[in-house]
Amino acid sequence: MNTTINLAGVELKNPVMTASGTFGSGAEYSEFVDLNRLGAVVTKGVANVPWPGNPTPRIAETHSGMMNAIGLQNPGIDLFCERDIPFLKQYDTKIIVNVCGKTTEEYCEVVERLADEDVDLLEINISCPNVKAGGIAFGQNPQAVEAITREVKKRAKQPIIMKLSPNVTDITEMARAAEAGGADVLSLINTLTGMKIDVHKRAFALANKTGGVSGPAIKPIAVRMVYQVANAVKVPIIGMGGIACAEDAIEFILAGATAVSIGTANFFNPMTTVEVADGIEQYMKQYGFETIDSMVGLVK
Amino acid sequence: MNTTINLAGVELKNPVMTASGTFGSGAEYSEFVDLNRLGAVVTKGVANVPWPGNPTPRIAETHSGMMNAIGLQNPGIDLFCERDIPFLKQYDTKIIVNVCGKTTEEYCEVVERLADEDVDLLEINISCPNVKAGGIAFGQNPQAVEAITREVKKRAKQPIIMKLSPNVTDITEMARAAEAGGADVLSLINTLTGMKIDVHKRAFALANKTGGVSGPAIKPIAVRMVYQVANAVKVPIIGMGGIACAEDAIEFILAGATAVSIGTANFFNPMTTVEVADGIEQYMKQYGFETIDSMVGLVK
Amino acid sequence: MAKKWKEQVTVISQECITEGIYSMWIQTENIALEAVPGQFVSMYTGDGSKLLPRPISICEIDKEKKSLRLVYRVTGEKTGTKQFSQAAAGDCIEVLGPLGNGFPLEEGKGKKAFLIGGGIGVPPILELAKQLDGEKQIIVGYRDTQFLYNEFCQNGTVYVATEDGSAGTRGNVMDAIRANALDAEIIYACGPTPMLRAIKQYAEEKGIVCYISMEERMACGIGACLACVCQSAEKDAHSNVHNKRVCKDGPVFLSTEVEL
Amino acid sequence: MAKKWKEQVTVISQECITEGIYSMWIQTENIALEAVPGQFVSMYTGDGSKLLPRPISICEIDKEKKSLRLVYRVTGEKTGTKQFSQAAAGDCIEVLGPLGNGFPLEEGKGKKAFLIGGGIGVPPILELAKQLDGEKQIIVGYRDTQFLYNEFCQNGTVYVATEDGSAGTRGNVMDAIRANALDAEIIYACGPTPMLRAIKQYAEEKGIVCYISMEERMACGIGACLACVCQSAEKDAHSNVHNKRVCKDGPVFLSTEVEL
Ligand SMILES: Cc1cc2nc3c(=O)[nH]c(=O)nc-3n(C[C@H](O)[C@H](O)[C@H](O)COP(=O)(O)OP(=O)(O)OC[C@H]3O[C@@H](n4cnc5c(N)ncnc54)[C@H](O)[C@@H]3O)c2cc1C
Ligand SMILES: Cc1cc2nc3c(=O)[nH]c(=O)nc-3n(C[C@H](O)[C@H](O)[C@H](O)COP(=O)(O)OP(=O)(O)OC[C@H]3O[C@@H](n4cnc5c(N)ncnc54)[C@H](O)[C@@H]3O)c2cc1C
Ligand SMILES: Cc1cc2nc3c(=O)[nH]c(=O)nc-3n(C[C@H](O)[C@H](O)[C@H](O)COP(=O)(O)O)c2cc1C
Ligand SMILES: Cc1cc2nc3c(=O)[nH]c(=O)nc-3n(C[C@H](O)[C@H](O)[C@H](O)COP(=O)(O)O)c2cc1C
Ligand code: FES
Ligand code: FES
Repeated sequence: MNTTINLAGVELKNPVMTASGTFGSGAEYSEFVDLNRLGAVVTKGVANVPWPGNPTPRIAETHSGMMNAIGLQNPGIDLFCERDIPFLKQYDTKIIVNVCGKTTEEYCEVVERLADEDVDLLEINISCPNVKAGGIAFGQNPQAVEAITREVKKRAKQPIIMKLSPNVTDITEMARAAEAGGADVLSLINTLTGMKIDVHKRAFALANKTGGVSGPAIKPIAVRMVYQVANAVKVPIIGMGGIACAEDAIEFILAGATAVSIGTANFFNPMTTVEVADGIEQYMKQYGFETIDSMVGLVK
Repeated sequence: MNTTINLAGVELKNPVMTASGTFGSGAEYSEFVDLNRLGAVVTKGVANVPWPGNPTPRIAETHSGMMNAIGLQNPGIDLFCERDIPFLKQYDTKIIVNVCGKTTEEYCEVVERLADEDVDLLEINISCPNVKAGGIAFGQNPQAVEAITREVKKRAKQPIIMKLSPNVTDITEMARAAEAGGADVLSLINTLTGMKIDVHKRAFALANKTGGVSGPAIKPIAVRMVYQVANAVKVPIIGMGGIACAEDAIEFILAGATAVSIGTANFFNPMTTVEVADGIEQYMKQYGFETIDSMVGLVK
Repeated sequence: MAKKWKEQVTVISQECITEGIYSMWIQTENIALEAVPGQFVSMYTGDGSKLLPRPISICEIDKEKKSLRLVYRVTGEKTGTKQFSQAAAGDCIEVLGPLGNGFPLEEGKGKKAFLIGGGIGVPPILELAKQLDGEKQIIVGYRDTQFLYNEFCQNGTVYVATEDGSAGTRGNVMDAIRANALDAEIIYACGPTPMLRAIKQYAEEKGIVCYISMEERMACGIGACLACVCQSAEKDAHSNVHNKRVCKDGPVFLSTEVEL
Repeated sequence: MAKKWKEQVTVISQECITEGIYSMWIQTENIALEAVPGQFVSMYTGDGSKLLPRPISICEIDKEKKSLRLVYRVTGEKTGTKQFSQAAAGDCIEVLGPLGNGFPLEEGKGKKAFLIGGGIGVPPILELAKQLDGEKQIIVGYRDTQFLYNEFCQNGTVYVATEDGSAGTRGNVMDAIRANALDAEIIYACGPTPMLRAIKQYAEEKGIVCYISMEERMACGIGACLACVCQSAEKDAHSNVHNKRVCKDGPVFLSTEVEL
C-alpha cells in the first residue's frame, strides 16, 4: 500500500494537508501533532506587507460550523520568510505557502519574493476582494481568475495552486478559467459568505458584518463542487470544506480530490490531521486499495 | 402590539409561514399545530401535470441539516385545486401556492389555472432546471429571472413572490432582475446544491447524486443573502433557511425580511411554526416593539 | 385520523441483547396507548447536528404500563443509534409516534399464517405474533446470531434460518419454509428488500394474501415531505402518481400494491 | 513551550453556587499538574452542532488530586455552558489546556497588591489569591449576588462592591478602592472591559505595575487562527502588527502593553 500522491511533480507522503489560516505556520499545532506525518502544511495567507486584519469579534459559532472574518492578518512576506519557512524546514513535510493580495501586483510581489525560497507549492487565495474591481473577489469572475492565474504563473518558480471561491453560480467556469490561465492544481472550497445577527444586542456577531462559513456544515456543498470540478478539468484537486475525520476525507477523494485539507476541525480536535492520515490507511487496507490515485474520483 | 404584516396588499396575521415542500398542503401537520395560528401556509410546489419526482433515496442527513432531491413530486394542478385548496380554506390563514415548471409555458399554465382559485399569493420556484436552457436553473441567470417574472406577472391574478436560488454569485443581481420583471415579493433562500457520498458503499447517498441542502447549517448564508437583497430592492422579503426557533426568525427580520418561512425544522419539531409565532410576540413584548415593520431591517 | 404525539419519553431499561443489537423499553405518555403492531416511532438524537428522525419499529407494546419496546441495531460509530444505545434508565429521548398503518390483524384472524422477519426486520414481528389470532408459523432469518427467539416461542411455532447455518435451516427464510414444507393462507413479513421481493413472488405464485413492511429514508415521518416513497403498482390516490409514502400509507403494504 | 493536552476529563462534582453560576471540579490527567493561576481551559460541548471551545478560567488548582475547579456562568438556554451545567459527577467532558500565560507571581512577591475581580472575572482571582505571596487586598465586584466570598476571605483582606448595594460598597471595584482608601504597589485584575479600562487608567496615573486578564472570542485557543486578538500598544513581535493573541500571548497582559 502506498499513500503518496503527486501534485504537479511534487510528491507528498500522503494526501493530508492543513487548510490555510487554520494552522498558522504549524508551530502551535506541532505541540499536538507530528508535522512529519502530514503530506504538507499550508500556511496562513501571506501578503507583500503586514496586514492588521479586521477588528474583533472576528469569529462566531454557527450550527456545525463557524464564521470568520480574520481579515487576512499576516506578518508580511519578509518576516514570514525569515521565521516561518525555516521553522517548517525542520520537518519532513511539504511546504505550501498561501498567498493573498488586494491587487494583481501585490500577489505577484509575494510570488516573486518566494521564488528563491525553499517552498514546494504556492496556493493563491483568490477569494480576496479585488480593490480595482470594486471589491468583488477575484475568484468570482472567470476573466479575473484567468488573468490573475496567468500573471502569477508567469512569475512563479513553484507550481501554483489556485484556490477557488464557492460563492459563485458555476464553479466549473472558474475552474476552467484557472486551468486555462495555467494553474497546476486547484484547491476548493474557500469559505461561503455568511452573516449572523445577535438578536438581543441587535448587532452583527462579527465586527466585519459578514464572514466566511466553514466546518462540517458546508461539507455537502464542498463535495458537490469538488465533484463538478473534477469532471470539468484535468489538473489535480485539493478538496476541503468541513473535513473532520477520515471518512470525510475519503468522501472528497472519491468525489475527485487527489489531496485534502483540514481546517476548522483542527479547532475542535487538534489531532484531526494525523487521525485522518491514519484513517485513510485503514480504509485502504480494509477495502484493498493499493494507491490513493485508484480511489480518486471513483464514484461517478 | 400588532404582529400583522402586509405582503403586496395581503394582510397576514403574523409573519410566520411554512416553507414550500416541507409542510405538504398542511393536512399532515394540522395534527400538531393549529393552522389558524399561521400567517400563511405555503404549499408544496405544484406543476401543470402530476410529476413522479426522483427515485429514492431522496434525502440524506448532513451536519445540522439535510439534503433532498424529492424532484418536485406533485399531484398536478387539477387534483391540487380540487383537494388541497378546499382543505386549506377551512382555516383562517393565507394560502400561498408554490409553482414549479420546466418551461415558462408550464409555469404560466399553472398560474393561469390558479387565477380563479381562492388563493392569496403565488410563489414561483425558479430553482427548477430550465430545460430549454440546458438544465441550468431559471434562477441562476438574471435575464431568465426577469423574463419569467414578467411572463408570470402578466398572467397572475394574485400578487407574485419570486423565490430566489442561493446558488449564484450575486443574489442581488437576481433580486433586482425579479423586481424589474414585476415581482411583488421576493422569497429566499431555496436550497444550496450539495452532494454526499457513502464511503463504505462507494455510492452517492441520493439516487439523484446531488440534492438541496437545507436546515440550520445554511442559516448564516441565508441571513447574509436576505440582508444583501433587502439593501438592494424595495419589495418585501420572505426570509428562510434554517429557521428553528423564534430567535432565528427574528434574525431574518432584523436583517430585512418582512416574513419568514419554516422548512426543515418542521421535521425535527412539528410544533416549530407555532412556537416561532409565540416567540416573536414574546420578543416584541420584551423589547417593546409595537409592530413587525419596526423591526424589519433594523440591523444595518 | 389516528392520533400521534411528539413526546419526551423516559428510558425504562436498556440492554444489549446480542452483538450490536439493543433492546430498550421506553415510558410514553400516550404513544403506547394508541400503538398497534407494525407501526413505528421516530426517535430524535438530541444532538444538534443530527436532526432527522431514526424510524424504529415497535417490537412490543405494554398498554398497561404505557410502555414500548424497541429493538434496534447500532449501525456505526458516530450514528444516532449509537447514541441511543448509550442511554440509561431515566434518560429522556424525544419520540414521535405512533406512525404508519401497522399490520392488519382482522385479515389474519383464524387463518394459517406465516409471520416472517429477517434481520433487523424481526422485531415488529414479535408484537404481531402476540396479537394475531390465528395459526402462527413464525419464520425468522438471521445472518448469524439469533435474538428474540425465546419471546417468539411463546407466541407460535418458530422456524429459524441463519445464513451461516449456526441455527435452524442454513439459508434464508424461504429456505426455511421449503425445508420445513410449510404452507399458509396469509403472510406478514418485514425484512430486507431482497427477502421481501422473494416473499412477494412466492405469495403471488401461490395466490396468498401477503402484507410486507417496507423501509425508506424519512424526514417528516408523517406524510408531508414525500421523502419516503415506494413505487406503487397503480396510481396512488393521494400522490396522483405511482408513489406511496412508506411513513403514512405504509410501512405495511399488500404485496400486490407495490413494486419492489 | 509549556505543555498542553486535549483530555477527556471526568466531572468530580458540580454545584450551582448562585443563580446561573456553577462550580465544577474536574479530574484531569495532566492539565492540573501544569496549570498556573490566570490560565484557562477550552471546554468542548460534545454536541456536534456546537464546535467551538468555551474558554473558562481556572478558578482553583489541586495538584495533588490533579483536579481543577471551574466557575462559570450559564449565558442562555441553548448554550454550551447550559450543557456543562447539566453534567453530573462521573460525566466526561473534552477539555484542552492549560492555555495562556497566567498571572506573573514573582513580580508580586512581598508586595502590597490589589487582586481585582469583576463579575465572571472573579473566579481566576481565587487561585491567584491562594498562590500569590504578598499583602493581598482582594477587591471583588458583583452586579448583585456574591459568590466565592468565603474562599477569598481565607486568602487575604476582602473588599466587596455590588452594583445594587446589597453588599459592601455600592458601585464598582474602583468605588470600593476609593471608599476604603486602599493603595497598592501592584495590581492583578480580571473582569469586564469597562472595569479593566478604569483600572488601567488608575494604574497608569498612579504609576503602578498592573496586569489585566482579557477576553475575546476564540477558535483554536492556542495561537494559530488569529481570532482572538487585542490591540497592542507596540508592534507585536509575532504578528508584526499591533495585535496580540489573547489565547497565547495573554490572556494576562501588562496594562501598558494593550489598548482598551
Ligand atoms: C419503518 C422503519 C422501521 C424500522 N425499524 C427498525 C427497527 O425496529 N430496528 C432497527 O434497528 N432499525 C429499524 N429501521 C432502520 C433504522 O431506521 C435505521 O437503521 C436507522 O435510522 C439508522 O440510523 P443511525 O443513526 O444508526 O444511522 P445514521 O447513518 O447516523 O443515519 C443517518 C440518517 O439516515 C437514516 N437512515 C440510515 N439508515 C436507514 C435505514 N436503513 N432506513 C431508514 N433510514 C435510515 C437515519 O434515519 C438518519 O436520518 C427501520 C426503518 C424504517 C424505515
Ligand atoms: C480567557 C477567557 C476566560 C474566561 N473565563 C470564564 C470563566 O471563568 N467563567 C465564565 O463563566 N466565563 C468565562 N469566560 C467567558 C466564557 O468563555 C463565555 O461565557 C462562554 O464561552 C460562553 O459560551 P456559551 O456556550 O454559554 O455561549 P454561546 O452563545 O453558545 O457561545 C457561542 C460561541 O461564542 C463564544 N462566546 C460567547 N460569549 C463569549 C465570551 N464572553 N467570551 C469568549 N467567547 C464567548 C463561545 O465560546 C462559543 O464559541 C472566559 C472567556 C475567556 C476568553
Ligand atoms: C479562521 C480561518 C482563517 C482562514 N484563513 C484563510 C487564509 O488565510 N487563506 C485562505 O486561502 N483560506 C483561509 N481560510 C479558509 C480555509 O483554508 C478553508 O478553505 C475553509 O475554512 C474550508 O475548510 P474547513 O471547513 O475545513 O475549515 C480560513 C478559514 C478559517 C476558518
Ligand atoms: C424536503 C424538501 C422539499 C422542498 N420542496 C420545495 C418545493 O417544492 N418548492 C420550493 O420552492 N422549495 C422547496 N424546498 C425548499 C424550502 O422551501 C426552503 O426554501 C429551504 O428548505 C430552506 O429552508 P429551511 O432550511 O427552513 O428548510 C424544499 C425543501 C425541502 C427540505
Ligand atoms: S418521511 Fe415525509 S412523507 Fe414519509
Ligand atoms: S483563538 Fe486562535 S489565535 Fe487565539
